[in-house]
Order: sequence, then structure tokens, then C-alpha cells
Amino acid sequence: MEETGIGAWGVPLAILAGAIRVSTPFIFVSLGETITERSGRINLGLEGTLVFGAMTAYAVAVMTNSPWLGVLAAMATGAVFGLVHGWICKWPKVNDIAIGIAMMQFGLGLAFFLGKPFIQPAAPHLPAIPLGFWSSLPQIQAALNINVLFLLGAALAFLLWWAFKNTRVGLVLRVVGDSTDAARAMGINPDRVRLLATAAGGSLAAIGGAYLSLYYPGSWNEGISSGQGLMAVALVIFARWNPIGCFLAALLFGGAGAFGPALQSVGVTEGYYLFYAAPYVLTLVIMIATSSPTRALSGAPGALSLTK
Amino acid sequence: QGALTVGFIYVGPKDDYGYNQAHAEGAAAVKALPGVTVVEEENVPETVDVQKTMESMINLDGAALLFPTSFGYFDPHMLAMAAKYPDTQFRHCGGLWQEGKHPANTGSYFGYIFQGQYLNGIAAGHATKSKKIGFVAAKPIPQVLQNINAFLLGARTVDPTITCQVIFTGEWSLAVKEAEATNALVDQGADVITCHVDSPKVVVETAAGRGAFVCGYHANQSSLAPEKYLTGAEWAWGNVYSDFVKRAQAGEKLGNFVRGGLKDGFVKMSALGPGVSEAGRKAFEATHAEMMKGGFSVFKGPLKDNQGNTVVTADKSYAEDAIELESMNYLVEGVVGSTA
Amino acid sequence: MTVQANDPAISIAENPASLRPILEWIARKAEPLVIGLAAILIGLALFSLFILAIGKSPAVLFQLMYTGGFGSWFSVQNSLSRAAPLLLTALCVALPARLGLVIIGGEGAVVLGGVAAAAMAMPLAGSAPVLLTLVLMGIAAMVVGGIWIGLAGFLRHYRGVNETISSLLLSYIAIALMNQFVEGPLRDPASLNKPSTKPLPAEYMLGNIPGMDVHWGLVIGIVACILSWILIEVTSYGFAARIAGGNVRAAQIQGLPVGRLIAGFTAIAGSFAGLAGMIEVAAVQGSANASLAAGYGYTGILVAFLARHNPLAIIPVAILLGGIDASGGLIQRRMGLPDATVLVLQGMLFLVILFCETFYGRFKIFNPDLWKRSL
Amino acid sequence: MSTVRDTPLPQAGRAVGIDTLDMTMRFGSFTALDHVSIKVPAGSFHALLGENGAGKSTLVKCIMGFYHATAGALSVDGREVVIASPKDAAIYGLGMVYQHFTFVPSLTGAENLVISRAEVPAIINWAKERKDLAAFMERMPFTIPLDRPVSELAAGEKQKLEIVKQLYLGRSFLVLDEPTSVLTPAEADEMLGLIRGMTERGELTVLMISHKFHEVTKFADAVSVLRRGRLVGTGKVGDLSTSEMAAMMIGDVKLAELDSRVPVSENARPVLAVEQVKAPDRSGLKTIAIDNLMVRSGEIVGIAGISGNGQKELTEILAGQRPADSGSVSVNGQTYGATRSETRRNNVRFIPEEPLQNACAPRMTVSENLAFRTFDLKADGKDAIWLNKGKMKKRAAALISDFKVKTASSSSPIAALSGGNVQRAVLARELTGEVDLLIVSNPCFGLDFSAVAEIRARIMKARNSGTAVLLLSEDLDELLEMSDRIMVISEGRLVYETPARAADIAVIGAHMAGHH
Ligand SMILES: Nc1ncnc2c1ncn2[C@@H]1O[C@H](COP(=O)(O)OP(=O)(O)OP(=O)(O)O)[C@@H](O)[C@H]1O
Ligand SMILES: Nc1ncnc2c1ncn2[C@@H]1O[C@H](COP(=O)(O)OP(=O)(O)OP(=O)(O)O)[C@@H](O)[C@H]1O
Ligand SMILES: [Mg+2]
Ligand SMILES: [Mg+2]
Repeated sequence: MEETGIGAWGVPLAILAGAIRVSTPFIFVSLGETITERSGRINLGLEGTLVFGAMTAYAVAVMTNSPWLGVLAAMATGAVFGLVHGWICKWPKVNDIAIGIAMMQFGLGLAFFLGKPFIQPAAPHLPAIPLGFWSSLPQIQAALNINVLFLLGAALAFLLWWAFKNTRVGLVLRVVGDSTDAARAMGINPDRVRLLATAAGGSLAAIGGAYLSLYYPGSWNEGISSGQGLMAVALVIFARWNPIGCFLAALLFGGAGAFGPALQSVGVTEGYYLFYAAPYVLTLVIMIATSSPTRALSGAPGALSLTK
Repeated sequence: QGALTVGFIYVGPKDDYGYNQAHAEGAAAVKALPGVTVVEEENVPETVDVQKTMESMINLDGAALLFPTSFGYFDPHMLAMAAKYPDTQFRHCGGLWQEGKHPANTGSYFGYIFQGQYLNGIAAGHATKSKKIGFVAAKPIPQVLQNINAFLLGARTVDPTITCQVIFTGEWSLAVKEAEATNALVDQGADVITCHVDSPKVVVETAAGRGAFVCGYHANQSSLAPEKYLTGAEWAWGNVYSDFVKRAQAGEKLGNFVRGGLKDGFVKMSALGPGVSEAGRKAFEATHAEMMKGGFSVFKGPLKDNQGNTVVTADKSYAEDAIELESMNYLVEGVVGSTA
Repeated sequence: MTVQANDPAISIAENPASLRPILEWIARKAEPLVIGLAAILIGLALFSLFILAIGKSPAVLFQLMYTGGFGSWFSVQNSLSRAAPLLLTALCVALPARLGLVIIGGEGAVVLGGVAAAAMAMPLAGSAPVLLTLVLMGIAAMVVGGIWIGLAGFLRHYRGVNETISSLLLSYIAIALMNQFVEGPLRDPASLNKPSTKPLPAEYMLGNIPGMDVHWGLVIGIVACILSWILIEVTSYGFAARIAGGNVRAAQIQGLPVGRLIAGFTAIAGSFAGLAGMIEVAAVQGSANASLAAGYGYTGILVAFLARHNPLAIIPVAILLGGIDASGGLIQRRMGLPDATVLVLQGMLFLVILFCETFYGRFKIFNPDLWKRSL
Repeated sequence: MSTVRDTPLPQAGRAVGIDTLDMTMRFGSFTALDHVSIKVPAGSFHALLGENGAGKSTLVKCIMGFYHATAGALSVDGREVVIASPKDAAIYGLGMVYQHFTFVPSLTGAENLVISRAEVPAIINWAKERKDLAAFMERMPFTIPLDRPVSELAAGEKQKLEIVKQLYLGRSFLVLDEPTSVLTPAEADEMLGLIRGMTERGELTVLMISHKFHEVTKFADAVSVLRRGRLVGTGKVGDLSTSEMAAMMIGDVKLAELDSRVPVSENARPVLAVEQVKAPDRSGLKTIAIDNLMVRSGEIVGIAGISGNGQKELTEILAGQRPADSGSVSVNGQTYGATRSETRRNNVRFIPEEPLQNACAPRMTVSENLAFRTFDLKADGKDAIWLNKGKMKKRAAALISDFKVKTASSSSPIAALSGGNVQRAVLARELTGEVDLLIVSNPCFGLDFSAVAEIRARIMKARNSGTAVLLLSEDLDELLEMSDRIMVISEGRLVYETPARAADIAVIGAHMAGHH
């Protein structure tokens, strides 16, 4: 018998590979939500945006045969969803959390409705870069066959981190997110900034969707997302509104998600449901360990309704 | 021929490239029959919703024959409605109906699709180089275990050293986890993959993307991976449904316990793909022909489970319609995985 | 104007002073009704545009919606059946919201409540009296659901963990636990292809309301809503919670036990969701299985927000939602539209309804002070 | 920018003067400003006086372009200008320091300064900006750490930073709205002295809103007084006495008078005793350690200190909002954990600073807010399960008239009340009934002197009837006037104690500043 498996080494490798493969949607949605929340708004509806983005990207890729056009189209629709959310929430007394939940429903519904004709056709996939060429092990080659969007997401995390400190746009965003009154006093229009920040957040979330439908798992159907959009929004609080934190949290979450299948593949099969709950348990445990009742959540934007 | 309204209820979207699509294609065949109105509802959960959907089809659409197609619709939902509407006929997919226990206006139908998985296994056994094949499964229930075991037994007719790694995802439809499971199988050296989940599209595409061969399930997925698709076990519900409906229109009594396999046209195989070797094709066709005669025993003794216990003694063999198979709760020797 | 106070003939009709409180009251109560109804109409109008855009007839669609949701006794019962679990899961969101907490993990309490009820029934069903069994099942479900959501509240107050995330995480964990239980230790070996706990004997099932084809869960849900309203609006415990929800610091200065209030209210909220799980087991499924995770917890979030966290308003909102849901099937069947049509409609409707919050307090006519002064 | 600029831009560092001409502002039917004409010549230090609600803030907001005056004109350096927004005001060199801080708490001082500039480069070169800021700060009268988040700065530091910000932005005319309310007397004197110096050098013109006469007489050149939206007097500071100014402000209203002080009896029983209490502060980095603090019946103990030295934490410990690591708090001889029953048994009452944020539920009604102490009590003193809304309303009506709370109705949300009226409402709630211990923090912040007099009189009255009062205040004058004993808190410790009668302000100030 030819030995091609890599045995127990498969577990850490699978976690690494899984982290890279699975994390990308989390990265984009959480970065998008970071931008939105840093402006003092919360958009809980990114699950809907993500799924609509997945549908749009797939549909456009099918029609134009270009996955990149698909990604662009997804970004555009994501921005539109963000604009709708942002526009509605700028009205007084409108609850942004509730609107987010309604937008989630609306986005999912519209995506499923318009996406029907695109379940059957096959779309071209986004390309990956074979960074594992140096290894002779096919497992490593596969693990390091990295999609461009993952790299973009990583770069974007660092870029945002830098931009929040070093650019005018970044500072304005933080000003608006921390204190609406201070922003007004500076002559900044908080509603406009939040509108744009929500649009930007939506368009990033839609990229996350495009990754799902055009790369991994790379197909369009109604079950394409299993709550990535909702979970990624939660990860933002976990990452304390820090873009690099979002990136790491997404990797952690993705890696933890690969834990269950990887263990089964090496024969550890008892209680697999509990392994599948690992990402959630891990996140919860870390949150409990790092929170404190007497300290405020560090990094929380002051104008955010969730942390008040 | 009397006008007849027939209702179909699906647990997921009608076009999932899998379980529900296979039924919806069957419904489409019924639609083509004269004098029949088909009403369909998708994404109906296995809760009070499905009861009310059935009732609504009866009350508002005048449906006289209902096909609730998901396994979980049977008990208590369909049974409750059958008791309430004794004049309506209910036929459920899954083979649960028992004489004397369940009302006469209900019944079940099912197909021996593990025959297809056995044939999948033969094609896989010829294609594998690593002697390791993989199975992505939803839950360790008898119907799934039959398929896993049949897949490996088919492969072992080619080479008895072949092993089959199984990964359970825990849900019937969970795209990313199915893709992760497929990747984990390939990473562990499996080079032919099949599955039993509601929408095999993701497994087929991911496996092919990693360079592994795949065998399809539920519906024909060859167009998703033309090079790597060996063959696939498909449902042929069109025949089954048309038969029920024609009988109903003719006023005949509908069967209460209808089952069939390849021979009966309940199940069919996808055309063999280019990855199947000449030897593989011969073996496949030979067994296929055997099965078409009926009475072929996929499960025959002596058979051990993967814990070393004998599960089928040497003197026993089960044909496809053996009722014992319905409560299978073991994985045969050579399958890596566990039922709990 | 001179009023002859002694003449009994001109009391209410002639004396505007005695009309004042009534007009004030009407003005106060009319606002949510008028704005809510207007929002629904606008939402339906928008949806009509969507339906026109895909080349179907809105008239036919609304006709079907009426028929399917409320057009006949059967349809009404259909809507009510679907509304029943939402009453309880919406309370799971609305009660903590009055304390300023956003809980989105009611689904977890539903599934674990269902499992707990089924587990409790195992040793009892068949031997113990029916009512006792049902009561114990309900208590087990409420305790487990209460612990589950109460945990989110507890963590929030005593560890500073954001309750929105923790409740979401807990709900995923709960679903995993539920699957583990029903496929493992609690599995009825006879449940072959759909792992479930041992089914309740028929006589132990929570039956239908007499004269209706709707199970008792509806009554339980409505009673729970009314009790919750009483708790919040007319008890001092509820008043204390509203203070804590309005300003935690102010509540602490008053010596109010904020931590206990948060833990207590989230626990009550969770116990309602747990009870929803028990009802699902005892009135519908007959056993605990994966179908418990049917999304009632998530739909409850929307119901609560639409009802502005007012327990009494939850009742009509849940029934409206049930009606839309009920009519969805008919739309699929008659118009050949996909299931997602209803999701689109719900999304549009909810967006407009929530958007119309902005009109509260904008119309003078609803201002009670106006009626005070003008008369 | 499309606005036609009809005056040349002022140079940074050269004062400009302004005039308002018949400035009128109406909010609906209410006239907040009625033909107000004042003149603030370049390089002058002008004070604006008036009661709460007199229209001072409205006037300066009209000048700064926040409000658009209903009628009237504004000229800068003698030329009429149209100011449509604060941005326009900045163009003419007008700047304002608000009564409330305008910084973004999570941004550092440097980030706050840079982002408030009119022109911010798309990408900020921090190395260069830091160098420029350091050079700028050299010229500034105060030193302030610029690389810490503003939320970590003490209130005094923030106030200084506000002024530094305006100077950094090159303003030639500054409006200061009650700028010293959070500073120690020494700090206030220092700051106003330095600003006064700038006006004397012709670098700056100042229009200061203040409620403190001694500041006005010491630093301002001229005053204008507003009453109910009208200019009722103006003149050189030297020509006006304090009592003349006060008379202009309030007319003939008689101020509430402090009760004469009943002496604290030798054997007055101790009510509050805090011993060896240690607790982490808000940042979790420093510790608050109160060794011994005792307040006796019928005595006011004042706690002096610069804000941010542990006052907040001390009140939080007493209010049960911050768990102490060790030590004991007792009231009337029993351990006190600030639970509702302990609070009630011992008649402990609390008036925190910023009462709307700290002692009210802003969206609940006035009547509900007034019921916070009593909603769960029946008439016979037993626990009530059911709310009695009728009783609640009746009681609210009585308290509202008793404490002269101005509100449209008892069912309006308390957030709709003005600051002084919120303060009154809270006072009404906390000072009704028997009070053994009253803990008050900055009760008169931002209020005018007639309101201040009334509140102080109420507290003194409570003291004289045997209440033990712990008064935390950043206003030394208030402490000296009210207290029997004064203790100084610095860096989380009580570092000095003195009887108020014999207190030496200089010594107290030195201890507040940490020189001890
Ligand atoms: N934007 C606004 N719209 C409507 N009313 C307002 C607005 N801003 C302030 N008010 C009202 O103006 C009044 C004065 O508010 P403010 O806090 O400035 O009072 P004040 O003049 O400082 O009085 P006090 O002496 O009580 O502190 C309040 O009754 C408030 O309700
Ligand atoms: N936006 C507004 N809408 C309605 N009324 C207002 C508004 N702003 C201020 N007022 C009213 O105008 C009057 C003047 O208020 P202003 O804030 O100018 O007083 P002030 O002299 O600054 O008082 P303080 O000493 O308390 O700061 C107040 O009676 C207030 O109620
Ligand atoms: Mg004021
Ligand atoms: Mg003012």
C-alpha cells in the first residue's frame, strides 16, 4: 500500500490550511464591520450582505465568465446594502441593531429569490497562488495554495490598522465613532461619515461572500453561508475593534473550525459535535478570560449602541 | 381519467443539486402527465410548518395525494395529518411504513440506493492508487451507514486492502464543513471521494479541485467535474411518482410499502466518466448486470464491523430488500470512523 | 364657557373637561397603531412594486396572502399555530431589552429546553400522571433555558462579557449539545434514521385548545406575554429593571441589585425560550430531535424589535408574522414564486416598520398635551 | 469655499474685536435673545454674566455660527460678516471653548489637535507633526501630555487642552464658557492670568462666560450682563461692584440664605466610617486607598481635590458600584454594602455629579425618576410588589412644587429638563424624608448663583437637623463655605485634614497639587 497520508501531522496542518481557507470571509466581514462600528454604527445585517454578495459574484461570474467582475459587482451591491442601512439609520429614533436584523432577512430573501437561476450553472473560480511549490508534499502544496483574496484581506487588515492612526479619513472615522458631538463641533457631518462607513463595510462583507461562492467552497446555493456573516460581526467585539485583531480572530476561528474534520480524518471520531463546537467554545472562553466587569471594553467606539 | 392534484413538499430548496432536486425532477415528470395539477412547496422545516403545509394543500388546493419527501416529515407530522384527513393519500419517502401500525391512507417508498454506492465503490476501487477512499457523510444513521459500507465493499471487490475514511459533518447541508471534510480526506491520502449529504455539489467540486476522483450521489453531478467524475448513484423518482399518480388517477389502490432498486428503476447510475479504466468498466458493467436481475447481495457473510465483531455470519446473505439492512448500525471492517 | 356643574344632563357629552383624559388617552394609544398600520401599508406598496417588476400581479398575491393567512378559519388557525412559539422566543429578547441587553441567542435555550423536557419525560411517561409529567417537563425546560440565557446575563454583569456575542456563541454550543444528546446518550434506539429521544405516548401530548386546531402553546405564550407585561409595567420588580435599563449607575446608587436583576431577567427570558422548546416537544414533535433548531429563536428577535419590546405588542406582531408565513406556502404553490418571496416581503415590511419609528413624536395630533391644552 | 470673504483673514497671534448689533434669537415663540448689542474690542478681556437660561450660551452660539440669529448683525474688526457655520467663524479667527468638553475621548491629545485643524493632510506625517507640536507647546503656558488618550487626562488637563487647541488653531478671538469650573483656584488663577497676559499683549481677545464674580473682578476689563435674553447692563469692571452686578443679573429676587451653622456637638455619633479601604481605579493600574474617613452626625466633611484623584472611585465605593479589595465601610456602626435595604435602614442618600447621567434614567418621566427611592414601599413601610402609579404622580406633583422644579408636566421625560432642574429634581428625591447620611458630589456645577444658594441652603439645613454630609467638590470656595472639616484627596489618598474655620487655602492647594 502506497503511503500518501501524513498521519497525525495532518491535524496541525489541517488547522493551518483550514485557517487560511475558511478565514477569508470572516476577515472581510469583520474588517468591514470594524469600519462601520468605528464610525459609531452597528450593522448586524452583514450576513444578508454576505449572502447577497455571494449570489451576485456568482451570477456575474457566470454571465461574464470573469470571477473578478463578479467580485466587483458584489462589492457594488454590498455598498448599496450598506447605503440603505446607513440611510435608514441616520433618522432619529431608528434602532440600528433592529434595522440590521431586518436587512439580514431582506438580503437573504433577495439573494435566494434572484439567485434561483444560478444554482445550476458553474462559474469560473478565483485564482489561487501556489505558494507551496517548494514542498514535495501535496498536502502542503494544497494548504499553501492561497487565494488572492486571503492575501488582500491580510494586507487590508494591516492597512486599516495603519490608516486609523495615520490618515485623515481614519481619524475622522474615529472621531465620529467616539463622539457625535465632537464631530459636529469640528464641522464633520457624522451621518455622512457613517453612511459611507456602512457602505464600505457592506462592500467588504460582500467580498467575503464572493470568496464563498467563487473560491471556497466555490458554489452558489442557499446554504452557502452557515452564519459566517453574523459570527464575523461578533468577532469584531472579540477583536476589540482592532483590524489586526480581526485578522487574527478570523484565523483562530477558521483554524478551530478545521479542528473537527481534521480529527475525524485521523480517526478521532467520538463526540464530533462537540469538536464542531470548538470555535464557539474557544471564543467564549477567551472572551470570559479577557473581559472584566470593572474595566470598560477597551477600544469600544463611544457612540456605539451595542456597548452603551 | 379524473383530475388529480398532487402535492410535493421539500425540506430544502428544489434546486440543490441533490436530494431535493432529485425529488423535484420526479415532480416535474408528474407535471407532464395529463390531468394532473402539481403543487410544490420548498424549504419547509420538519415542524408544525409541514403539518400546516399539508393541511393547506388539502384544504386550499384540494390535493388528494401528498408526497412529503423529507425523512423527518413522517413521524409525527404526516401521521397526524393522515389521521385527520383519512380521504387523502400520503406517501412518504423513507421506508418507514409498517402494516398494522400506520394508517392505510399512508405509505412509504424508498430505493436501494446503496446498490449504487456499491457500484460507485467498484469504480473507486479501480481508480484508487493510494488504496484509500473517502466518504463525506452527514449523520451516522442506517441509510447513511448502508451507503458507506456498500461503497467500501464495492471497492474491496477490487482490492481487499482498500480502506475508506469517513467524516461526519453532523448536518445535512453545511457547505463549508463539507468542503473542509473533503480537504481533510484528501490530505489524509484519499484519492476517490463520495458522499451522502443533501447537496453533493460542494464535495464534488472540492474533491475534483484537489485532484481526487469523485462518485456522485442523489443526482447527476458529472457536469461539475467532467474529468474526475467516475460515476454516481442517482435517484429516478420520476418513474416512481408517475406510477403512483397513474394508479391514483385510475382509481387503483396505491401501494403502502413500495421499494425498489436498480432493477425496478428507482435508482440509476450516471454514465461512466473518462477516469474509469477498461478493467473498471468491465467489472462495473458485470455487477450492474447482476444487480439488474435482482436478488444481488451486497451484504453477505462473513462480515465483520470495524470493531472486530462479526455482524453477518458466514451463512447469511442479504438481498437488497432484506429488512435487516434497514437498521444497520455498524461500519464494516476497513471503514475508518465510528458510529457515535 | 359656563358649566352648570349641578345639572347631571350635561356631564360627559357637554363638559369638555371630562373628555380630556379620554382624548389624551386616545392620542397616546393611537400613535403606535396609526404609525404601525401606515408602515405596513407602505411596506406592502413597496413589495407590490417588486412583484410588478418580476412580472406578477400584486393583486393576486395579496389576495392569496389574505386567503392563506387569515381568509378562512383554517388559515387563521394556521397563522396562530405558527405564531405560538414566536410569542415565547420574542419574550426572550424583549425582557432583557428592557434592561438594555441585546440577547440574540434564544435559539440555544429553545433546543436545550426541548432536550431537557424530553429527558424529564423519559422516566415519567407511561407511569406518572399526565399533568404532573407535563408540568415537570415544563419546569425542566424553563430551568435549563433560564440557566442558558441567564448565563449570558450573569457573564455580562459579573465578567463584563458582551451579552450579544456570548448569547450567540452559547446558542451554537447549545445546538451542538442537543445533537450530541439526541444522537448519543438520550437516543431512542428505535429512532433509526432520525435520531430522537423516546417519543411521548400520545396521551401525554399537549393537546389542542378545545374547538381549535391550535395547540395549547398559543395560550401559554399569550399568558406569558401578559404576565411579562404585568411584571414590567406594574410590579416594583419590573420598575427596578426599567431603572437599571434606563441607567445602570442610577440604579446602583439607589442600591438596586443590578446584577441580580440582570441575571434574573435574562433567566426569566431564557426560561420562556426553554418553555418554547418544551412545547415544541410536547405539542408538536413528541420527542427531542434536530428539528428543534427550526429558527424560532432567531425569528423571535425580529418579533421583539418590531413590538418595541412591549410584551403585549408581541402578540399581534407574532400573529402577523405567522400569517405571512402561512400565506407563503400558498404563494409558492399558486404563483410559482420561490419560497424566498416571503423572506423578501418580510425584509421589506420590517425595514419600513422599523424605519417608521422615526415618526414617533413628530405628529402634533398624537401629542396628549395638545389635547390637554386645546380643550 | 463659496462664501465671499469681506474681511481679510486675521493673523494668528493678533487679536480681533467683535460687535453684535441687535442680535435677536427666537426658538418658536420663545425669545432667547432680545436685541442684544455688545462690543468686545480687540485685545480686551470681556466677561458675560447672567443667570441660568439668561441667554449667554445662545448669544455666543449665534456669534460662532451654531445658531442663525433671527435678526441682528455681527461685525469682526468693524466689518459686518455673515457667519453661517462654525467653519466660517474659524475663518475669521473666532474660536470657542465649550462648557462641556469637545474632545474625542479615545484619541490622544496630539490626534485631537491635528484633526481639529481646518486642513489636515490625507496622510499624516506624525514625525513632523510631533516636532511642530513640541515647538508649539514650548510657547504655551501649560504643559500637557499629548500622547495619551484624552480620556485618561484629568478634567483640569482637558480644560487646558481645550484652550491650547484654540490657540493651536490660531484663533484671535476666544469665547470661554465657564472655563474654570473644573480647576483648582490656583490653576484657575494661573490659567486666567496667562490668558490675560495674552490679551494684554494684543495676541488675543477673550469673551468669558462665568458665574464667579471674583474671577470677573480679578481678570476682566469689562462686563455685560444678560437677563431673560436682554442686555441689562454693561460697563468697566472697575466701575461696578459685585453687588451691582448681582443685582443686574437677578433683579430684586432674594437669595436663599444659609441657615446659621449649629455647632457640631462633642459627642455627635459617627455615621459614616471608612477604614483601610483599597480598590483599583478605573484604569485598573492604580489603587485607591482610604485609610480613615469618618463623618459624624450634624457635620459636613468636605473632600477637596483636583478631579481625577480618586473622588469618583471613592463615591463609587460608597455607592456600591466598585467592589473594594479590602477594608470596611460602615454606616451607623454596621457594615455597609450599599444594598437597597442597608441604604433604606440607614437613610443614606446620594447626589452624584452630573445627575442626569449618574442619578436618573433619562428617558423615564420626571414622576418615575422622583419615585426611585419609594416605588417599592407601601405606605406602611412594607415592601410593595405592585406599583402605585396614582400615588407616584401625586408625590411627584408635591415634590415638583416643593423644590420648584420647572417642567412642562410630571410625565415629560426627565432628559427634557434643563441641567439646574434635573439637579433640583434629584435633590427633591434625595432630601425628602429622614436623612442620616448624605453623599454629595459637585452639586452646583454649572449652576447660577441663585440656584447655588438654594441648593447649599438645603444641604445646610439637612446638616443642622443632624444629617452627616460628605461633600466632594472641585470648588474650594464651596467647600470652605459649607464644610466643618476639609480633607484633601490626592492620588487616591486622603493626605491632609483641617477644620474649615482655620483652613489655609494655600496649604490645601499645595496638598491638592501633590506637594506635601
Ligand atoms: N435643541 C433643543 N430643542 C428643544 N429644547 C431645547 C433644546 N436645547 C435645550 N432645550 C431646552 O432648553 C432648556 C434649557 O436648557 P439648558 O440645559 O441650556 O438650561 P439652562 O439654561 O442651563 O438652565 P439651568 O439653569 O436649569 O441649568 C431646557 O428646558 C431644554 O429642554
Ligand atoms: N435650541 C433651543 N430650543 C429652544 N429653547 C432654547 C434652545 N436653546 C436655548 N433655549 C432657551 O433659551 C434660553 C437661553 O438659554 P442659554 O443656554 O443661552 O442660557 P445660558 O445663559 O447660557 O445659561 P447657563 O448659565 O445655564 O449656561 C433658555 O431659557 C433655554 O430654555
Ligand atoms: Mg446651563
Ligand atoms: Mg450656557
